[in-house]
Amino acid sequence: MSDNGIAKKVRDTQVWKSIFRHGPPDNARNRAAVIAGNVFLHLHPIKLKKSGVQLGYTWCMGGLTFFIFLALTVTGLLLMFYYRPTAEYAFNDIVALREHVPLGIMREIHRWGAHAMVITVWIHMFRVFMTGSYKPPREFNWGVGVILLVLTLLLSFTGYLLPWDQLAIWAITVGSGMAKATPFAGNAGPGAMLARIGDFVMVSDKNDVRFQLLGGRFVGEPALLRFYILHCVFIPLVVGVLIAVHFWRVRKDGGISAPL
Amino acid sequence: MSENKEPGMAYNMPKLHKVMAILSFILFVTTVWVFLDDYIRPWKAIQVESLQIKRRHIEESLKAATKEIDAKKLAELKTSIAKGEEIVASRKKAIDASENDLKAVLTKMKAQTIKNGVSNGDVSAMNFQYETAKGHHEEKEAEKKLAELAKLKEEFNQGKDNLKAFQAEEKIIRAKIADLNKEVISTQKEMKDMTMKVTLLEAAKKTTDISPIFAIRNMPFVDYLDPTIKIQQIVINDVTDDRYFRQVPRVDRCITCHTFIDQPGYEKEKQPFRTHPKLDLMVGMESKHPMKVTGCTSCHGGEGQRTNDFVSVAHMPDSEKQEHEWVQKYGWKEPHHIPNPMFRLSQTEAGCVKCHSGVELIKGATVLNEGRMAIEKYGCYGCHTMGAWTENRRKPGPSLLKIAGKVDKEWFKSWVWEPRSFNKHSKMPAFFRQSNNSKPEFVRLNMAEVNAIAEYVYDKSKPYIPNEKFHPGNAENGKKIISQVGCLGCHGVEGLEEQSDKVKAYAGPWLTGLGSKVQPDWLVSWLKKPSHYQEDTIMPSMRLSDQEANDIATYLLSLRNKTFEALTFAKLDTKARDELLVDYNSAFDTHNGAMAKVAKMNDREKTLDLGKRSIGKYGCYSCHNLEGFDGYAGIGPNLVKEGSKPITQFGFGLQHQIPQERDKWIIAHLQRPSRWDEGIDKVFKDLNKMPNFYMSEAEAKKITVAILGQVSDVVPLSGIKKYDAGEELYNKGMKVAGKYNCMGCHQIDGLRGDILRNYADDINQGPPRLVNEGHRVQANWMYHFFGNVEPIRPWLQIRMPSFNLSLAEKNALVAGFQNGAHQGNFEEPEMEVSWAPGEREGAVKLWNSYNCVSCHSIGFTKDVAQAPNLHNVAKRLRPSWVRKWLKNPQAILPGTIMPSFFGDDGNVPVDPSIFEGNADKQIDALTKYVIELGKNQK
Amino acid sequence: MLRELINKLSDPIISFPLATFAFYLMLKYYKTFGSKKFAYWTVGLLIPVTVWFLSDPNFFSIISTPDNIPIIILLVCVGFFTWFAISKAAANDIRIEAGLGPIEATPEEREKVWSWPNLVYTELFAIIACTAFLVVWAIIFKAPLEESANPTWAPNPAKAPWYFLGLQEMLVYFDPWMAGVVLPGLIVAGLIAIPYIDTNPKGNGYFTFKERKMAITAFMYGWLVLWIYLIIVGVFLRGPNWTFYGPFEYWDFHKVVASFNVNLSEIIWIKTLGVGLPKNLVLREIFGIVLSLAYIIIIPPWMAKATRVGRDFFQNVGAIRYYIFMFLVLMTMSLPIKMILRWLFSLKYIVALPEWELNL
Amino acid sequence: MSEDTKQSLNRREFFSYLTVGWVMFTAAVGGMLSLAFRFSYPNVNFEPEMEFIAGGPTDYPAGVDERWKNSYGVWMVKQEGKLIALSNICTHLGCIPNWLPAELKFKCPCHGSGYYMSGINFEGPTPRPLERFKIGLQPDGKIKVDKTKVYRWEKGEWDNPDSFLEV
Repeated sequence: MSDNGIAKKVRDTQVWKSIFRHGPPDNARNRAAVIAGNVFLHLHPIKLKKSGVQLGYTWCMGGLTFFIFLALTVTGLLLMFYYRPTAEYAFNDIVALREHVPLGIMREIHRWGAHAMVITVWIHMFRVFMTGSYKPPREFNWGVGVILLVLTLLLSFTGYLLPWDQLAIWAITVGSGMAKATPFAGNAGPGAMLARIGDFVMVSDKNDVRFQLLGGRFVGEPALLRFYILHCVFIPLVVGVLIAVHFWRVRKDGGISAPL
Repeated sequence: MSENKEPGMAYNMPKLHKVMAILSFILFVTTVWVFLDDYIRPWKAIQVESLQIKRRHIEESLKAATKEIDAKKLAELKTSIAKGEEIVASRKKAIDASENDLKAVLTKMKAQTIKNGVSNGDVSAMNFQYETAKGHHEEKEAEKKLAELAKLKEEFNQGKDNLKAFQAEEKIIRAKIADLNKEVISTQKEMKDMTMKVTLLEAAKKTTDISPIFAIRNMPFVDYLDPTIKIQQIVINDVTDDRYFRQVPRVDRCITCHTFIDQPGYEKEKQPFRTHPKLDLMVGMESKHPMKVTGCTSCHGGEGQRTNDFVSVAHMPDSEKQEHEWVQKYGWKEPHHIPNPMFRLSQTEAGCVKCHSGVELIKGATVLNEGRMAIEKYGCYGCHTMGAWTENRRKPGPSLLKIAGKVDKEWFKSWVWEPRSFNKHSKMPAFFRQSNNSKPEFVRLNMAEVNAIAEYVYDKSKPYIPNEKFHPGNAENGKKIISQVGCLGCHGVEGLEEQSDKVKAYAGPWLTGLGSKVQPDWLVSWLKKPSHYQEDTIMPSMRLSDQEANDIATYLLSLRNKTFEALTFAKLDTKARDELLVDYNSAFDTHNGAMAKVAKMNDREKTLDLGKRSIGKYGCYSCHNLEGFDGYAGIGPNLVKEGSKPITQFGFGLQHQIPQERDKWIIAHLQRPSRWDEGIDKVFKDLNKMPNFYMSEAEAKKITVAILGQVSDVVPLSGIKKYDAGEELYNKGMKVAGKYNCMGCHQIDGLRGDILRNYADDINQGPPRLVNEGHRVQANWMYHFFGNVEPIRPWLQIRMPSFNLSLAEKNALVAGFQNGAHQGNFEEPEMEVSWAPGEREGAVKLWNSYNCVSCHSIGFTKDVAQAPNLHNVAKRLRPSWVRKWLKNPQAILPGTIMPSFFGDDGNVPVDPSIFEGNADKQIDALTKYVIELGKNQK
Repeated sequence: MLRELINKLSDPIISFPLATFAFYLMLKYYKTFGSKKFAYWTVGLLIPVTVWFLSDPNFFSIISTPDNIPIIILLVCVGFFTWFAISKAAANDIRIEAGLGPIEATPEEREKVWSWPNLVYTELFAIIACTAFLVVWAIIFKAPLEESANPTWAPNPAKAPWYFLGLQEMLVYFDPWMAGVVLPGLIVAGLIAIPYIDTNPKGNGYFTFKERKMAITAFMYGWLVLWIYLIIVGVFLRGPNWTFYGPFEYWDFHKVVASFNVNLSEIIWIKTLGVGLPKNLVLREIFGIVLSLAYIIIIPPWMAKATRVGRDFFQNVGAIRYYIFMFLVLMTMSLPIKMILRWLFSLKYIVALPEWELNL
Repeated sequence: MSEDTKQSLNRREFFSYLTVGWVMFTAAVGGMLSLAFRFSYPNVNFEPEMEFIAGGPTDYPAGVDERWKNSYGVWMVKQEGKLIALSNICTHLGCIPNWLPAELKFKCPCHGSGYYMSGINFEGPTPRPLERFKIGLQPDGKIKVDKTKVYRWEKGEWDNPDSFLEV
């Protein structure tokens, strides 16, 4: 970058200086400052091993997963303006999203992004395994990563119901039907038979884990609302917190993995 | 404090622990509190109490059931079981052998089932393969598959056959085992049947145990698993709540506390445990309004969703006593934030209206019906729009189109000024001399208005020349005729107060002071032919002879109101008239402009203009036919949704003694509408114009019920009472019957029959009650009868009048009656009579032995008839009705003088020698015989 | 004919052993597999084969369902990255065998570079590429939307989201409590447990196969064969009534496959012993119960004592790790075992206690 | 802090304050969390009713009774001293079969599956018998049919005492 002309004038304004406290990152000091002085960029170390920037080694799948998560958050937020999680409206709102809402591919980006995130997170795990990066000192972060992977699947799964079409309710019916079989806690699971005294049935379709998940005995309106809340608020919050932990631990455990 | 601290510490740890302990304690207590607060709900205590009540009831029936069991028999059975067991034990070897056989067969069956399952799968799969090959035209392949398939099928069929054989074998062995055990099995079954009721009751009693399991089930936190104490609710899809542009199905949780509302047997319990008092009509499973469909608030109103608070449900006390009680018990207060509180108990029938729209009288809703009759009496619907049931009605008041030919102008003015001064029973309400317009300056203006109205009305009145002349007759006789021919069905008459008060007729005016009111010639014309004066009148012709008409007129004209006659109405105050006109005109103009406009008119114009404006102001045209007011709407507010009108929209004025409640306002308003202006400084034109009907509190309350029912609740089509084509026709017919006040005399299917109250000593002297009339008479006959009334029961003094019915009205009435009795219009035309051998002789024998002609004497003897002419049966009655009538007349018309020849059940023949004493055959023969009579007559 | 052959071959009865065998070959000759030449040949072969596959209307209609696009992307990604990881591992292993150590450990690779712009910029590239990819994907393929939800009519087949189809496929062989709850739970628990079981210090931070043969074999078998393969079967090869359909087969609603499965207890008590089923439930299922318990309880100590692999491993990692690992492995292997039992003996349940909802 | 309170804070009491504090805290937080758990189970729900009262056992003559067919999708079949509640959904593709009293069978009009009065299939494409619902006698002597519990023949569930009513 040149040291004269408009660029320089802009850099010399008080506004610019109040935001960016360092000069252009063309020397060592400023390159450190741009990373360390930026709340978003300081997730990164100031310097890292060369292998850490090589796509051939990192595959960048973790980063992409995070990016797609952000993209899903943004598109999801926008979709929420048009979507009402009730039996009367859910389907119609989805139709609206595809038929007349501006930027009609918002839902497509959200849906394909969700699938893409599942894929990237799996491949991320595959890469981490293949480079043995779960080995000490990164055991804990691997565990966090596994939980994040599960949560990613749950995010996708809870979102699957929201279009409220045949695909949605039957996929969730099949998926949530498995919860019915949870040992001791599902009404069709082993041990559920034992939890009864006379006509006092302690594990039935009215009080088992599946009921708790769906808010009803089958996939109905309460399930739609619950999945909506889980999908839009509860799981993203948990994922957000765990992502922060995950990144923090990447830094604390010695940066992106490399041979010891 | 600081000396104990470690270096680097701001506090000492023991102190922090102490603070932690205290805060944790507070948090812990709070948590416990949350649990308790969440757990303790008033309805839970009620449900526990209801459990105890249920237990008490079960214990009672258990006691009764135990008593029913024959203890001796039971003991016998027990010993016979013991004996049977001995016998069975002696066959132990045989039984064991059979059981082994059974086991072997069952094993074989199971193995065969597996085999069959496999070959069934093979057959299906091969079948699919064959079909696919065939479908793809791979003929060779298909043939091969078909051959394989045939083989597999054969195998499969063989397997099935084997299984069937095993099954048959199993059946035989089982039968054998049962046979070997028969002594025990049959007795055991007998015993089980005997003790069944007790066993079930014991089980029921167990469900009311307050046991440890009960406690665990309903414990805090655990009570999500399978609680027995829980909120019960009904979702009513047929009635909705309005939730901001959305209609949401209503949810009623009333049954959470009213636990036995749908269960008979708890009628004597205290509330909320009492059974619904009309289980056969409401709430009951078999009733027309089952609980699960209709719910509670659909009829009763109130906030069905609430459960935690007696008050928030919007229970409404029915009396001050109850209110006082509730205030003490529940801290009851007026539910201000609830748009539609419950109807008070005595107003519950208001709840019928929203679903049963369109019909005037709803069977079973007594108070509501009386309220609606009162509305009809006072003609509220003239000024107010009141919903479907009042649509397309005639105007409640008499036509004024030819008024000049009936009464004179002076009488008219005094009448309008104060109707009650002439007739204390007047239905015409008082517009003037009310508490809000009695100030001298208002009286002056009012009088000008009345003068102007009279001028206008008489100006527009068409000439009328009576078509009869009055000849003075016998007043006493006239009075007698009035009391006998049926005038009292519609009119109250002075001098006949006792009878009139019983009937409480309201269709026509109370007849008093006619001598001071009408011209004698007019009266006679009117009596002889009412439609001559007013074409569309509902007043019928009684087919009076000249003498009768004159006698009646003489009596009526003898009734005079001297004080009223003496009244003279003040001359038109032109200044007041001009003031009013200026006032009217200044609405769109400056005062001076208005003055100038008025000044331009001549005197006559001014008077007529004010007359017209005043008629428009007071809405006279709403009740009376008047020229110049076509297309004018009623002046009163629309009452279609009055029952949902927010309480804030009711102006209570300064009437602080009236509770701020919808029904209280309406009751007060109906009794003295002018009260809201009292104590308030209002200008003349803004005064409340609702006139005073001087109605009693009882009437006001009934009307209030009818009005409260008109709510804004949206009832989806599925919830509205639907009428099939027949019921629609019946309703239409009844509307015509209502218009002509048929029920002033006739009781139709149990409704009204007002005049019958005068015939309490002998109901058979009154107008005939019409029960399933459409079944009784033939349609053709009925139609003919309406046009040409002929006396059927000549011994009766009361007469069926000749109504001025239009063709459409006649048809509607006939169709209505027919359909009300579920009869097709032209069903059962006159029957061809064909006799079986010897049947006619039997009929004649019966005819003679019952001596029918002793009452049905017309055409047979010269005796005075006490029963209708039997020669008319063929053209008048339906044979099927005649049979029903003969079988049991009391079932149709209780109290009829027609004897029940065939016993109370219609099965006991008097003469067992005829037709082997078969009552039905006898009835049939008699019916044929009377029909034949009519045929021979022709 | 060829199509029919492929249809037949893709039946899990055949394709599962084939997949396992291919997996074995891939790791056995991983250096060949990881070579560029192999990759070029494979791609060169796959392109015409794919085109030929796509020319079939039945195959095309399944493949082109919008919701199946992610699975194709997944397959491409998994194929590529598997090869890529193995080729990297192979390259490193050659270096290690030569005593050079992995590429990632060379000094030039360990050199520290500035995050700005090296890392930040590459990240931006990835983001831009990903965004463009997503948007294009979104423009070309509409997100699926079927008829409005109708609780009274279930589509046939009713499938879970594709990433759970492995589990749904397991339902064919296991009851829901195993396939839907126990096994997924064990997958998650097992994944978390990996770092604590795998005490091999080698292979930390670089691609290698030679140094971590057992870990990679176990993981990749689970990942590729027991997860991805099952998803493929679940998505592409399961039609109405969860019946198997070959890739070129029309999803005929009425297809029936001969299948009648029998419980172990029935096989033994009725078919073999020829007596009826005992009334006592435990007695009835005693063979299955004993077998299952033996599988879990006896095999691990026996392996530790009697086999060399077991003994070595036991000594390397200690008792707790050994038993946990063996438990996980046995549970993993229960799926192929159950599959094979089903195909060979039409075995439905080893332990059939529907009375207690406890079927194995 | 006053002198005597300070003295009372000896080591023993310090421990008890610590223990009491944290035990209470744990209990309170546990309680709150359990309330949050309880919160996920509604006290009422708006699902369609799956149970109905089907009158008394004597209301049904031997044979097939269709009174609940349209409202609840259930046939009441009384045969050989047993009363059962049979689902009216064809197990083939979910059509609704007809009861043919003359031929004593249920016949599905869609694809011709046929079932005996007991619900066992004997013809047509259907793979398995009709399903039965739970049926039981209430204390008041009325029959209660519970459609949430299904009994399938091929699972051997028709021997379950809840799947029929002895009459």
